[in-house]
Amino acid sequence: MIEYALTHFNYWAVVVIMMTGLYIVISHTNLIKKIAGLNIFQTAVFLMYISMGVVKGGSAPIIAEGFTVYSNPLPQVLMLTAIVVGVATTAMAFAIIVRIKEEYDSVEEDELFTLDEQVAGDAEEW
Amino acid sequence: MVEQHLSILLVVIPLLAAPVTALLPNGRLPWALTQVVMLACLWISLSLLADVSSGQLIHYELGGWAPPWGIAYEVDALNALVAVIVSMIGTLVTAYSLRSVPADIPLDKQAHFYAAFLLCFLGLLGMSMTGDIFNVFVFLEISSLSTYALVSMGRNRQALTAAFQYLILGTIGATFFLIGVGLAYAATGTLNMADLAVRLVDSPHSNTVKTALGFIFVGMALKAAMFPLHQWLPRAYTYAPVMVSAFLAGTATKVAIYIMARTVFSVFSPELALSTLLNELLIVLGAIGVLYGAIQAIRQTSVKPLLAWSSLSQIGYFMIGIGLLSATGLMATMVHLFNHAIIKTSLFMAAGILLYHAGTLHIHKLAGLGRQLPWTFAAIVIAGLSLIGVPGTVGFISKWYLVLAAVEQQAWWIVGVILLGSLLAIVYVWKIVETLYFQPAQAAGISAQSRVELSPALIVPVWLLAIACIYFGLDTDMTVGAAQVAVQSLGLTP
Amino acid sequence: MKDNLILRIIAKLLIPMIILFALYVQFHGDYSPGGGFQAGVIFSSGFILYMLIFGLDTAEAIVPSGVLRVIASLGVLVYAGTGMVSLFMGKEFLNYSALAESPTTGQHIGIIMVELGVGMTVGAIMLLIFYAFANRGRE
Amino acid sequence: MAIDPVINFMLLVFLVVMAFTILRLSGMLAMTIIFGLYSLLMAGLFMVMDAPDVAFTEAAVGSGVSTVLMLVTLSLTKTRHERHTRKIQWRPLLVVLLTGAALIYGIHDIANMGDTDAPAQQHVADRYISSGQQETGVPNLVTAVLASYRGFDTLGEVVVIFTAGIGIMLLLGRPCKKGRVEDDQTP
Repeated sequence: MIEYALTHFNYWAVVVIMMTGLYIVISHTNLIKKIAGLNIFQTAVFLMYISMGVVKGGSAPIIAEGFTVYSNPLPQVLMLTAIVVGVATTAMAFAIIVRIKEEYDSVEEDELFTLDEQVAGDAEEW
Repeated sequence: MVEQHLSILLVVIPLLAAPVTALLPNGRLPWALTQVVMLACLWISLSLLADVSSGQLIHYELGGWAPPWGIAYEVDALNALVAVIVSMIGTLVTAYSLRSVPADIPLDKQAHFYAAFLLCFLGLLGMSMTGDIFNVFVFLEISSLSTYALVSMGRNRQALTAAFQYLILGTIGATFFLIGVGLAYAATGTLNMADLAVRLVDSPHSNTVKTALGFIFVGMALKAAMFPLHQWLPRAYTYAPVMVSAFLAGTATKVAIYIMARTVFSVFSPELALSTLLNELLIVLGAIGVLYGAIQAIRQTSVKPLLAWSSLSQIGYFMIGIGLLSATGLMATMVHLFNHAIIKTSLFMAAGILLYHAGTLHIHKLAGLGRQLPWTFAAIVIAGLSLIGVPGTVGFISKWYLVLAAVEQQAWWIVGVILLGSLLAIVYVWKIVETLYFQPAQAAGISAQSRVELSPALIVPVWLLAIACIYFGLDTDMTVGAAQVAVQSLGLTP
Repeated sequence: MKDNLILRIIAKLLIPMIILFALYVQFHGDYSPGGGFQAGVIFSSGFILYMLIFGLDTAEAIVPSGVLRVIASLGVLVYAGTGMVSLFMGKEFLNYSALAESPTTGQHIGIIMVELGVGMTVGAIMLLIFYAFANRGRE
Repeated sequence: MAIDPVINFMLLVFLVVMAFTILRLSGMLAMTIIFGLYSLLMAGLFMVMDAPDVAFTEAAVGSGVSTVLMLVTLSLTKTRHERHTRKIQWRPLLVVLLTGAALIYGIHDIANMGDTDAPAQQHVADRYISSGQQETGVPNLVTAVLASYRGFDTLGEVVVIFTAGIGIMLLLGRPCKKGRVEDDQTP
C-alpha cells in the first residue's frame, strides 16, 4: 500500500494541479486569469509525461561514461514540443485579449457577453 | 522518383509555400501562389486516392526511420478521401477568395492572411495523412492556431470574442487529446497508430486504456463540435470572414471526425468502444445534436448562424454513423463527410455573395434578393435540397446509407430521428428560399448599395460545388467506392 | 529608463554574455542540454533587455522587423529545405543519412542544420511578438 | 543523479499550494508573480526528474516568456484586479470533479513510477537509449530523438511558432485603416 502510494503520488498531484487549472479556466471570467489557468492545466500534463519517463537509479539521457541507466528520452522530447505549442497558444491568446480590450474596453467575460447581447439582441447564440 | 514521395509532398509543398507567402508583397501575388499550391495539392491527393482505391496502402517512413521509432505516413482510402476533401475545398475557396478577401481583409494584412490560410490547410492535411498519434497533436495545433487568427479577422468585433472562446475550448480539447495519448503511451510504450493497435489487442483492457480512449474521444469531440461540446462553433462560423467560414465548414470538423473514426476503429478496437458504452453515448448525443441543431437553425434570423447551426445538426449524423460501429454506418459517415463538405461550403460561399451584394445577412432584409441574383439563388436551392436529402442529390446518398445502417441493427428510432431531422431541414432551408424569392423586394432597393460587383471568381466556385451536389448524387462510384475500400482496409466487411 | 546610467552599463555588459550563451546553447545542444529552441528564446531575451533599456525605436533601428520576418521565414525554409535536400538525394524526407558519405556524418550535419533553422525562427518570432506588443503600448 | 523522493514530494506539495494560490489571488500582479514562480518550481522538478532539456525550456518559456507576456498584457489592458466572486461555481466544479475522477480511475493501474519494466520504458525508448548514439552520432539522446527520429514533429513545432508569429502580426500589426463595422451580420 505504501509502495503503491509512493509510486503513484506524482500522478495524484498531477491530477490535483491539472483540475485546479481546468477549474480556473472554466469558472473565472477574467480572460488573463483564464490563460493562467490554461497554462497550469498544460504544465500539469507535462509533469504527467515526465513522471512516466523517470527510471529508478537513472540519469539524464545524455550518454556519458560511468552511467548505464538513463531516463526515457521520448516523453521529454514530446514535452519539449508541447511546451512550445503551449507558449505559442499563450502568446496568441494574449494578442487576442489586447485587441478585445481595445474594442470592448473590458477583459471580463460576463461584461463582454452583455456588450455583445446589446448589439445582437440574441442571448441564445453565445 | 517523385511518385514515392507524393504523400509527404502533399504536406511539405504548402509548408514551404507558407513562409514564402508571408514575405510576398500584399496584393494578387500571395493569392496566386496559394492558388497554385492548392491546385498542386488537389492533383497529388487525387492521384493518391486513385492509387489506394484498389486497396493498396502507401507507407512512407519520414527520416528513413522505421516505425514505431520514427514517424510514418500511412495512407489508405480513408485518409486519401479526407485529403481530397480538404484540398478540393481549399482550391475552390482560394478561387473564391480572389474577390472575397479584398472585400473582407485590409490590404496590408493580405499576405499574412494567405500565409495563415496555407498553414491551416497544411495542418489539416498533416492530421489526415499521419500514422503517428503524437504527430496528429502537432498538426492539430498548427491548424487550430491559424484558425484562431483567421476567425479573429472577421469584420465585426464579435469575431475577437468568438476567436477567444474557440481558443480556450480548442486548447482544452487538444490538451485532453494529449492526456489520452500519454495514457495510451504509458500502457503500450508506442505512439505509432498501427503498432498501438497491435499492442492494445495484446494488453487486457486496463483502466488506463479505457481512460485513454475516453480522453482522446472527448478531445476530438470538442474539435468536432459534437453536442454538447459545440459552444464555439456557431459564433466562430458566424463572425469569421466569409471564405474562412466556407473553408472551416467544409474541412475542420471533418478532419476531427476522421481522427475520431480512426481512433475508434483502427487504434482502439470497436469492442473496447462497446464495452465502455461509447457507442450508445455517440448515438444518443448524435441524435440530440441532430434535432437540437436543426431547431436552433430554424430560430435564427440571419443566414450565417443558420448555416452554422445546421452544420451542428449534420455533425449529429456523423456521430450516429460512427456510433453504430458497423461497416455500413462507417461508410455512411465517410460518404457524408464528402457530401456535407460540398454542400456546406457552397452554401457559405453563396451566403457571401448575398452579403457582398446586400451588405447584410439579416434574413428579413434579404427579401426578394433571389430574383436579382438568379444564379446565386439557384445554387442555394440545389445545395439546400441536398442538405434536406432529396433523391438525386448527394444528401440523399449519405442519408440512405445511414438509414440502411440503422435498419441493419433494427434501430427504428434512429430512422425516425433521421427523418425528423430532414423534415426540420426543410423548414430552415425553406425559410431562406421563401424570403429570397417569394417575398417582395424591399422598397429601399438593395441593389443601390451593392458593394462588390458579381464576378466569375465568386459565382463559378459556388456553381462547381452545386454541380458536384447533383453529379455525386447520381454517380456514386467515387465516393461510395472509396468508402467501401476504406471500410475493408479497416477490417470490416460491408 | 534611457537615462539610468547604472542600467545602461549593466545592460551593455550583460547583453553580449547573453548572446554568447545563446550561441553556446545553440551549437552545443548535441552534447549538453539545450538546442535551437532554447537558444532562440535566450537570444531574443538579450534583445528584449536592450529594448527595455534603450527603447523600442533604437532596438528596431538595429534589428528592423522586416529583417526579422525574413529570418523567421528562412528558419522554416532551412528546416524543410534540409528535408528536401535529402529527398532530392534519393532518400526519404528528413533522412539526413543522405547528406554525406557516412550516415553518421550526414546525421550530424542534418541535426546541426535543423537546429539552426529552429533557432532562427524561434528567436525572430519571439522578438517580433514583443515588438508587436510594445507597439500597441505606444498608441 | 537518482530522483530524491523527499525533494520530489516537497516540490509537488509546493506546486499544489501555488496552483491553489493562483486560484484564490484576485490581485493580478501578485498572481502573475506566483505564476512565474510556479513555472520555475516546475522547471526545478523536471530537473530533479532527470529531464534537463525540459527543465531548461520550461524555465525559459514558463517563467520567462509567458510571465513577461502576461505582465505586458496586464499593463496594456490596465488590469489590476479581477472582479472576484468568492462563491464556488457548481457547474465547473462538477465538470472538474468528474474529469478528475476519470483520471484517478485511469492512473490506478498505470505502471509504478520509476519501474524499469514499465511498457513506456520498454518498447520504443529502449532502442533510442541502446543505439541512439551510434545511429545519429549525438550523445544527447533528447536532441537525437528530437531532431532525427522524430524530426518531423520538430518541423511541426517550428511551424507552430511561425503560425503564432503570423497570427500575432495579423492581430496586432499596424492598426486596420478600415475600422471595424459595428454590426451588419449579427442576427
